[in-house]
Amino acid sequence: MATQTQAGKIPARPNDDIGREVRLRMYRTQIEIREAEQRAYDLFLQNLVKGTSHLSLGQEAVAAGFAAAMQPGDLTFCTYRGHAHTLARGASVEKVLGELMGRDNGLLRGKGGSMHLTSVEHGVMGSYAIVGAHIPIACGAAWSAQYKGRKDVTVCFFGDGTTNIGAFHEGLNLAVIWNLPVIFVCENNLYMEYTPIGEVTAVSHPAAGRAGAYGLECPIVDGQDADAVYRAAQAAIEKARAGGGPSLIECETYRYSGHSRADPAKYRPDGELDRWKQRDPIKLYRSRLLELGIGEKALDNIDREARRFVDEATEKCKAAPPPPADILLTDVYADGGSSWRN
Amino acid sequence: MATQTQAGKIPARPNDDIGREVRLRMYRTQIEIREAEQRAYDLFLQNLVKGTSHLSLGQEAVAAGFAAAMQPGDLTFCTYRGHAHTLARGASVEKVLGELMGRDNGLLRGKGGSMHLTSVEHGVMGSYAIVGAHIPIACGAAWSAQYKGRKDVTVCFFGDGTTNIGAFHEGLNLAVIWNLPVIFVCENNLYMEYTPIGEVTAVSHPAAGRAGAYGLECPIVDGQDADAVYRAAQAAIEKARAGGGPSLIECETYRYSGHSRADPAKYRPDGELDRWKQRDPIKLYRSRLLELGIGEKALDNIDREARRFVDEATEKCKAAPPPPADILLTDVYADGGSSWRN
Amino acid sequence: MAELTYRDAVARGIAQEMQRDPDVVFLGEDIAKAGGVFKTTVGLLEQFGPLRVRDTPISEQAIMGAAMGAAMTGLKPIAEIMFSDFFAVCFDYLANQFPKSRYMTAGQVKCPLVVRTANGASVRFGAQHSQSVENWVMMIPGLKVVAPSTPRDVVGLMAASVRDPDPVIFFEHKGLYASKGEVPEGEIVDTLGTARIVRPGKNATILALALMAPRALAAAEKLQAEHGIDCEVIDVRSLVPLDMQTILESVGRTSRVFTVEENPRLCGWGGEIVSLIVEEAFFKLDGPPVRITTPHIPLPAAEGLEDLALPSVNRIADTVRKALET
Amino acid sequence: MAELTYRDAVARGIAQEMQRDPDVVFLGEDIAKAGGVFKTTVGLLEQFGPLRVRDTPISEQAIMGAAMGAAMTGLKPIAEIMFSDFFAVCFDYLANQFPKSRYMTAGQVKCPLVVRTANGASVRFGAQHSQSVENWVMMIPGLKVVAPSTPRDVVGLMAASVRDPDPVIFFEHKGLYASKGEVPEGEIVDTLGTARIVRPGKNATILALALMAPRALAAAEKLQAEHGIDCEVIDVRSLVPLDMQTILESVGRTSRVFTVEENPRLCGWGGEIVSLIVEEAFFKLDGPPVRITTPHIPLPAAEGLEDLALPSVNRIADTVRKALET
Ligand SMILES: Cc1ncc(C[n+]2csc(CCOP(=O)(O)OP(=O)(O)O)c2C)c(N)n1
Ligand SMILES: Cc1ncc(C[n+]2csc(CCOP(=O)(O)OP(=O)(O)O)c2C)c(N)n1
Ligand SMILES: [Mg+2]
Ligand SMILES: [Mg+2]
Repeated sequence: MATQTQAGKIPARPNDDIGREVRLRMYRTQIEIREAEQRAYDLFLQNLVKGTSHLSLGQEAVAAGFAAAMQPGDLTFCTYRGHAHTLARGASVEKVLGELMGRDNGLLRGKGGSMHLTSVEHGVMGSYAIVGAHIPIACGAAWSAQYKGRKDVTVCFFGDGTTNIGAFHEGLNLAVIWNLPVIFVCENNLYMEYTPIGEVTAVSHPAAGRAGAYGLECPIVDGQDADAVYRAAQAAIEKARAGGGPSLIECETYRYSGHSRADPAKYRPDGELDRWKQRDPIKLYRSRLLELGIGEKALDNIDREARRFVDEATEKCKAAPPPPADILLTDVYADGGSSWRN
Repeated sequence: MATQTQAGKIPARPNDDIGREVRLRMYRTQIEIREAEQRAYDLFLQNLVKGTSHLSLGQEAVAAGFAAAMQPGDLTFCTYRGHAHTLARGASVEKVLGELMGRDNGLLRGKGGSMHLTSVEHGVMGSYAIVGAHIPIACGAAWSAQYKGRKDVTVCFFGDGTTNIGAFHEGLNLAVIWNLPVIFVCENNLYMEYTPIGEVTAVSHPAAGRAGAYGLECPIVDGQDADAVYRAAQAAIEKARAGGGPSLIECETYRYSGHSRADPAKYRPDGELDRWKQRDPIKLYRSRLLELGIGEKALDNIDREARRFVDEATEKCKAAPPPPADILLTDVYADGGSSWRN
Repeated sequence: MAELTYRDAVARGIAQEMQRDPDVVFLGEDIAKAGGVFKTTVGLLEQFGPLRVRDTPISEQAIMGAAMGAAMTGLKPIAEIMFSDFFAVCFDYLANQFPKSRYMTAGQVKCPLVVRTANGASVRFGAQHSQSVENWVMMIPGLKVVAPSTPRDVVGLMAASVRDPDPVIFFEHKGLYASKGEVPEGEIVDTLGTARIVRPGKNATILALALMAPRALAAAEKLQAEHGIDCEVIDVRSLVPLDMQTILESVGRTSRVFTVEENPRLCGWGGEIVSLIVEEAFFKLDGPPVRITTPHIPLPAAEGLEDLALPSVNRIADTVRKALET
Repeated sequence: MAELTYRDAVARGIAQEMQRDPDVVFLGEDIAKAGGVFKTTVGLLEQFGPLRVRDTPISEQAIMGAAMGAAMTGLKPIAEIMFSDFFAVCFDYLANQFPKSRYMTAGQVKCPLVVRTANGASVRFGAQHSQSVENWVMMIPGLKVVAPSTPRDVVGLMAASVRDPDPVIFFEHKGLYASKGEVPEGEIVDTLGTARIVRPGKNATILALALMAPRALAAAEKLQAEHGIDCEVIDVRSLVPLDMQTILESVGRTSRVFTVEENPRLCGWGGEIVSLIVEEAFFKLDGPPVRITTPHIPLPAAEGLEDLALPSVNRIADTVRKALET
């Protein structure tokens, strides 16, 4: 589990406030996400993933940094761009890919699909496909912990574009007035779907520029640097756990692929992608670890294992059957069925 | 019409930047609103006003100050608490009271009721009863003026409680990014319905505390002082008319009666109402005018006329028939009827 | 047995459940200190304290979202939406979130909550505060929908709703708040999905809900007294689950059916039930089912117009009589 | 006559109207520079410029509100809501504002606008991006509702919608975007409120909409070929106004009726039309009307499950055949 830092204290990097174990874990998480997302893309090209999917390639450090700072029992709420967060909390690659492929071994047995990954046993309380909807829902989960005196903390991830929808505003206000143990994390990847966020937002930082409206401060964090994310996450989580209320954090990051599988991302200015790739979170983190004296071999091992893991998961998914027809009508109501009459 | 001041220049008061004519007009408007609202209340006690109604007793200066600064053609959007704004723009007392009483001579022939007063010929584009809904609608009206190159400006009034709903956030952001000629006026009367605004809002000034989230500044104006309101209105209207974009203004004010006719307003702390009544906008303005050398007789005349006017309107309304049955099915569609099939 | 108003029955029903289960929490606008704008929740704050009875900002999406998040994680929230018309500002939760979370997650996520709201017309509040919107939620798979017409049903169906493991939309009728009825002492727990025959009869079946239930009953009495027509009146009470058995049995006995709806004409529960009846009992019918509804209009505010818009006792009786005569 | 995809027909229809009338403006998320997430609006920004074709933030309430305010003050806005499921985050405008403003103001306020949206399933987008929500708006008095099934109808009904003085909800079907059809050159203007008999027949009437129209037609061909059953297929096209005349005449000829709906079972347009038919043509029917719908479930994502959920050609044909046989 994560080494504890003192709440609020975010030291400069690199140094030893984080510790080898947590760093290796964050490295591993990032590699696993990268491999799994890349595989999801390949499977889509092979027409084995239908429907839509939204990848987090390039945004791995945010998921990894937060997951490392969270404790078991802490809750994650994320968006349709939620594969990374679901994996980071410990859901299996097989179940994630199985869901994307619409197989019976999927997390949701094919009923939810790529946009709705959920793994309650890992604290992943759902991926929400209506922009902003989960922000108030996350408040409710945090309210529940507060009311019951549980110590768990809720972390809610969303994009820059989400800050312009009404539910964002309502949720943040409620979280503050009720002093809820919830952390709102804006992954600012510069674009809503295809439109640059700056063209449709009244302030230059979509989250940080709004923090004052809720009496909050909002650190702007280097979302390409898992350590920076981890430190910000730690501070906010400690604060929330101690009853200090909600936080808003803006992570600056970038998605490498298009918004969704249908999007070739031609709207991006020349060179932008390359510039961001120079600060690739995994490349960056690998050098950091080497710098800190973690051997190349240990890292290569992690890389290899992750690839093997994803390969094995892929094969299992390819062999897995589609969901049986009879689940079409199950789980609409708590009695297990869909009957609405006698 | 209103004397023009230079955009942005808001001189200290009292002085002669406003001028006798405009001041008398603002006095008259306040008196008329006071008399009409008081009458509405009396008629409700006589069971001649059914349904609900939301009075602006105590808030007259906001309506009067803005109306004086607006030009013909400028548009007003207001809430269910809209009698004052509708009257201030020139709609007749008879038609307003007629509507409250559900008579055929009402502004809306009884079809809308107290919460939906509208007088398009006076630029009153509607009173909206779903909190916040009209904020984006006002943006659309301003967009229309901008697109057509018209010089009219849209003014949108709402309460403190309205700042916590999603539509507020979406509308303000849109207005700013599209640089729309629209002015958002928060009448902060300290309460949503019965709940003090401070208990449910993350910042101490519900509008001004949010302005930064849209890159706006937000003057906090003494809403009991028609001159102060007028000056703030002038500045914002000039700015919008000159293409300078939207403004947000917070007017501090107080409603004397309950939220609506059903509310005895027992939740207010002892003495609060009395304290506010000491700064009654009409009392205040009367002394101002006397101080500025406007004779008591002129003011008494206005008072008397307003009362007579409201008396006459009341009699006309009492004598007016209810709406005829056949309008039940008219004006659902533009063809005049309600037919949805052949 | 004490007489209680429908209004007071709401507070009684909520109190009964909050007393029973500490995980029941209650949130909404002006529900705590003020006791609700319709005075339906007076005393709950005093009895259960500010941690369980919470005033909210005017943020219907936040209310619904918070209720859902709490329901997912172990609480049993009751959320008030002041007027059912305001479902429109938080409809995403009603249409896309509450009802779909269990299915989408293959049963991982539960959503046991109650949304209670003041529905319906007759109080001259105009087009945006008077609607009957049962069909807005009946049409969404995954929700349950109830609409009591008596104080006793308010208490019993509230209990059933709070104890139900699914999201339940609980429609109170503004026009019934002042009405009174006998309510037994002690715990009352009703059953969702059960209609009630409020008047047995043999010439026709009249199906009604909420404020329309007493009107249908009055129309039936009038038809009996003035024309010797003997109608069976069924208070549907629960739209989802729907008690089709009681309805089909009644239609089997009477061979004619009328629905009395307050909501406007298109896509209402009346159309749904009529379609079910004709699909399943076509050859038992002696004549066309007839729907009595508010016309295809927004509701007017003026009392004369509003009265004209809603199905009245006279309109119900006349419609039934004419249909049976031809 | 050129072949056009349904997708391209959308841009063509919008362009035709924007060319004709400078007061037509168009707003929505990613509609301008990106040409729409379904590529339905490619080229419009280039042709009409950034003042008339405007990208918006993710603010559906602002989109709808802005459209309404513009419509009230002289413009003729077309607003895109990317997926019809998102109606739920701006439903207040659809349910309480657009449709009620004219009535509430005794005719003072007008609201001539078009909301176009991608509706329906078959593309494996799951429960929150695949719904058919025609009933969400059909039930609201004051709206008009259309749902074209062919490229030609897209252009013609788009023109009719933009020229209509009332708020029109225009449902495009995601599953039809790639489909092709002949579209004549030059201006095309259709008429709202007109159904189309796409296949005459004498044994039964099948009513369908959007993606279900070609499926119903294929089912009819199959029934003819395999069982000699001759069905009349009607593409309803416009739910409000509703062409009951064409429907009732057809039922008068065939004496049996089936509806094929993509939306889930309760309170759909099928129930409404069935209720109208039984009320007005009860004695012309030889047997019960039957509704063929998606079941009472949120839509699953996996392709096999989604295919199973929607009415298929086989399910339509089997249902019709069995019903006619008994
Ligand atoms: C209410 C709503 N409006 C629109 C959409 C369509 N949509 C899906 S993702 C998206 C962009 C979201 O941008 P952002 O919040 O920045 O997240 P990102 O995709 O960049 O992670 C949009 C517009 C939606 N799903 N829900
Ligand atoms: C969306 C919505 N929620 C709740 C209400 C009920 N309601 C009507 S007025 C009101 C209080 C509004 O407070 P504020 O904005 O401060 O305006 P004021 O009444 O003080 O002028 C509430 C909660 C409503 N009409 N619409
Ligand atoms: Mg983004
Ligand atoms: Mg207020």
